[in-house]
Amino acid sequence: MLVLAAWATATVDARSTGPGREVLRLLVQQRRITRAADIPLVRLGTTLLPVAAVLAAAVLPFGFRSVSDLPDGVVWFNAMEALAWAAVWLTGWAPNSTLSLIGGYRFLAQGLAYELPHMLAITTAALGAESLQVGAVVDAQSGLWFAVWMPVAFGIYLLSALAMAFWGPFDQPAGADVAGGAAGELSGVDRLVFLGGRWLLLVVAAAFAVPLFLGGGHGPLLPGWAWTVLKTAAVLGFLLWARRRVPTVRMERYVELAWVVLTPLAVAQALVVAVVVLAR
Amino acid sequence: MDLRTRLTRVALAQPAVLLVTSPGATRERLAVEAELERRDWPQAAGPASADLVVFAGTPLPVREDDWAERVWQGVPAPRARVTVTDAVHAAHALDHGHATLLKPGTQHAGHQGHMNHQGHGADHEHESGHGEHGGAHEEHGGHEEQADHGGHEGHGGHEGHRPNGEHAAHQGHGHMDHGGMDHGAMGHGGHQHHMGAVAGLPMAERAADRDELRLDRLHVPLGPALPDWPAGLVLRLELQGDVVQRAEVDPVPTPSASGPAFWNEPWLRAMTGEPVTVGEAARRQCAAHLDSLGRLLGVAGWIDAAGRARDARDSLLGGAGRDELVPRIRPLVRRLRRSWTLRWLLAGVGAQARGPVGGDVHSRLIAWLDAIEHALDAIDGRERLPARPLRGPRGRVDTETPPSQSLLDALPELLEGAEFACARLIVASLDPDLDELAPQQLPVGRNHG
Amino acid sequence: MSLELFLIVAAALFCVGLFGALTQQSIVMLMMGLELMLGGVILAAGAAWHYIAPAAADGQVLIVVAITAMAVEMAIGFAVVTALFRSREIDMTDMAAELKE
Amino acid sequence: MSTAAFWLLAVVAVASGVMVFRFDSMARATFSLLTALLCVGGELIVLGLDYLGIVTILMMTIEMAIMAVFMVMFMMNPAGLMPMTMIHNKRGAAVICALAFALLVAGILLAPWPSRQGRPPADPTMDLGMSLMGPQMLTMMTLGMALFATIVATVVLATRRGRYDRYGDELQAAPPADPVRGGVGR
Repeated sequence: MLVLAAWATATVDARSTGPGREVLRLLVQQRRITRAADIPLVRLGTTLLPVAAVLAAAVLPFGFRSVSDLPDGVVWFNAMEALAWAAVWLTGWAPNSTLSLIGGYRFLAQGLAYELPHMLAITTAALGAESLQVGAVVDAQSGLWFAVWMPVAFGIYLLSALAMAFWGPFDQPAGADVAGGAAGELSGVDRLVFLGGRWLLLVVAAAFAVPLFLGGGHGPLLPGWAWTVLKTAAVLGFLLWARRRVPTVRMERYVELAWVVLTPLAVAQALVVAVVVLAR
Repeated sequence: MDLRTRLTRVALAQPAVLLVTSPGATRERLAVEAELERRDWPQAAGPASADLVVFAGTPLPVREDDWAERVWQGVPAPRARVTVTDAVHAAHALDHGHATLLKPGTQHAGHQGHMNHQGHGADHEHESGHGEHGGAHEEHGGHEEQADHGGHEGHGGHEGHRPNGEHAAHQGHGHMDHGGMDHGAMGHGGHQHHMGAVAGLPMAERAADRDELRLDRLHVPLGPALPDWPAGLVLRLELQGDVVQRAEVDPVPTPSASGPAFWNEPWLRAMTGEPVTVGEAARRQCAAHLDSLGRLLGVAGWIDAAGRARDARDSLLGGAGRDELVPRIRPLVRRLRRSWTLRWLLAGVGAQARGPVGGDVHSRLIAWLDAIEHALDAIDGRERLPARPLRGPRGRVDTETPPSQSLLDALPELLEGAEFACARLIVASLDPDLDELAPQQLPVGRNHG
Repeated sequence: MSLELFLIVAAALFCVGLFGALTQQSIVMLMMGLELMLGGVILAAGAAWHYIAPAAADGQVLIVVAITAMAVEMAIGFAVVTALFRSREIDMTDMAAELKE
Repeated sequence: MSTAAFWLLAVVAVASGVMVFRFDSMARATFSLLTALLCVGGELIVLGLDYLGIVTILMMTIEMAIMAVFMVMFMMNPAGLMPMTMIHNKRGAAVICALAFALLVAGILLAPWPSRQGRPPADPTMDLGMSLMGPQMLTMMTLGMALFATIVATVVLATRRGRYDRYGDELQAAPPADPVRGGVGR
């Protein structure tokens, strides 16, 4: 499912060539690396990204079943997504090139900016369900979706979903102004693995919004899995559309917004949810 | 045709193109960009992601440094390169490059040949791979085999290049550069011999940063092959992390094709007394600003709007009528004016109180939008351009110093202390046209179609 | 698997960290040694919880304390390095020791 | 299964812990420390402490990523391209550590460990939360205060500019004099 979704994402990516062709192109391409690069770290960084995405996907319910519904699934997702920090920084550092290192730095700055409100947002969803288990969060939404009565947390989650996959307006770590940034020195299979991992991460992040805020597999008529797919596609579509509407957000601007505006908002949202949960 | 060849053919049906423009080759760049747009071939951000390198104009070495060669070295196989020295042949050159790319041999070795091209009465040269393109091409000159596996030298970064036992005192030499710019795409290193080098890379030294921390300072030459970068501009930056500590503009190599600066052409022609209509000048001005706008938006990461600006520019230069242009350009201008995210992100960057570049990046963008709308109104003007003042897209063209010179002079001060992303925005918001700096030759009736 | 095995692994981590903390001259590297030592403490606390008193949450609380200590140590450590570096351009313990003189 | 996981994680943890001080390159050292600490988190999960294990993984990943930046900032030769040793009194430290390890192991093996009392609760995470918000409230509050003090202390230590630098002597400068403008228009 994930692979399919990543495929679909790639189709509507800015690159107009089909994803299959792009994959082929990168497979045909030679791997090439810069002088005095730390090759083991390049390989580690590039492969860590898709691995982190797949591990994060382990707690994703497809319909109502997931590979492993851990009792702390929400925290697990957060931890695996944080592995991307290490992955992108390594990929930026290891080729020994200034512009790709700047890409790596940027992702850490971005991580620090988005992580605080992001954690509060997913905590709010867990708080609403009174459980860290993803399955329990879905069950708690059989009636009202969390997105309806926690709109702030949902909005913040969507922002951070873009940021964690360094996608759309948050694509500064791999921005065109640093000639591709962290991905700028990768070619051939390395590039394929890294960019594929990024797509996967975006898809997983979008898909995780469904159990957290959009009621998971709950919905009339259709079976659970169909609702999951539909909702994931809708969130993905929205994220991809957002990319066309706004320029790249620079972190020196976003970090202040995230810490001074979004974090207090997220705390307030959590407070409201906590009061509701206590009162019911 | 074996499977591998067929696979390659499918994989490279739309090769990623790295377009590298030399100063003086604006016309060629525009032709190639329009052709890429028509074919739907993507542009690569750097050599590592490119298949086909297109040099618009013959690349000239900067300070004896053959950066073009290093760009080429950074491109993974299969690869091909072509040089477009005349706008008319952009499509042919791309075809050649593509054919070379698909030739089975190129998986492992690049071929380069020279070709002369007869057509349109004038001699056009374009260099390209020697694909079997047939027709009007005559080959002459040798084929230079180009080794393709040059990229793997020096993995041995960790095997100790210098037995340097104790760490000794801290200050001074011995600070390893943590990201020496080493492949040619964005610049050309290797000038900092006084700092010593490890693995052939220059090392960093320390200096106080804007918070008065003495951190490693990297010497990074920026340009000339960067996406959305003024053709031929080379900045020598001292970077700490991603903060520009000092910037210096490198002298610009004299363009080989010393035709008139493309964007100033109507006014330069008017200077010689040729009859130039107001509409023609307005059209060029509008296109010039749309070109700058496309770059600025590209650097700002608004790919969608940048693409629209470029499309509008291409149709302007293609001679589209006002009725066709207004519905394309007006909505774009309105959208950019209204975009609060754009204002939020660009306001306050590169702010300067006075001078030729007063305001910040956002106000410069708004000034372009004003000029675009203004020029769009005059696009059908049939009256003759007044002899004076001749105001081109970047300023007066009839003065001693070209307007881009003052833009370049303003750069170092504006860049100091800016973060890398802001520095790119500042350069893009000034968008100096290095064509103007070449010794001007007045055009002799060569009009752009 | 037994309590002893877990504790021996924890002791090994602790001692490796101690070695690092004692030998490294760079303050940042020294902090990495400290992190490793605290990692050993976390492991030991977890093992003690599991094998001795799983019913009480004290072992878990100790882990929380250790994790917080790691975070605080990192933050303060880097702040000190930054302050030292700003005033004296020093990131080595030996040189910081000379400041006393 | 869990025995195999224990051994694998234990070996990787100790090995990468040793490698932290053997690598020349800062990036490699940092990430081998990260590997060691991730293995510690894994061991906690093996012990049945899912939540704390995952939190350890989360915290350590973020911590090490940030540490890597400080490494690059402050260390000379962060890439390890030019091997150099930056250690002192290696032999003494080795002796101390070996002794400490021997003592610890002896103590571990000889100590009369109490037998297991009680059973792990069904949800140790719930147990931890209840304990932190109940009997261990004092610990929690102390930790909170310590973290808050850390935030203040680190900012005071690390920054050069106070509010008089930003807002002028009268604290009235409308936009503060910052090197970069923030995103909220202050």
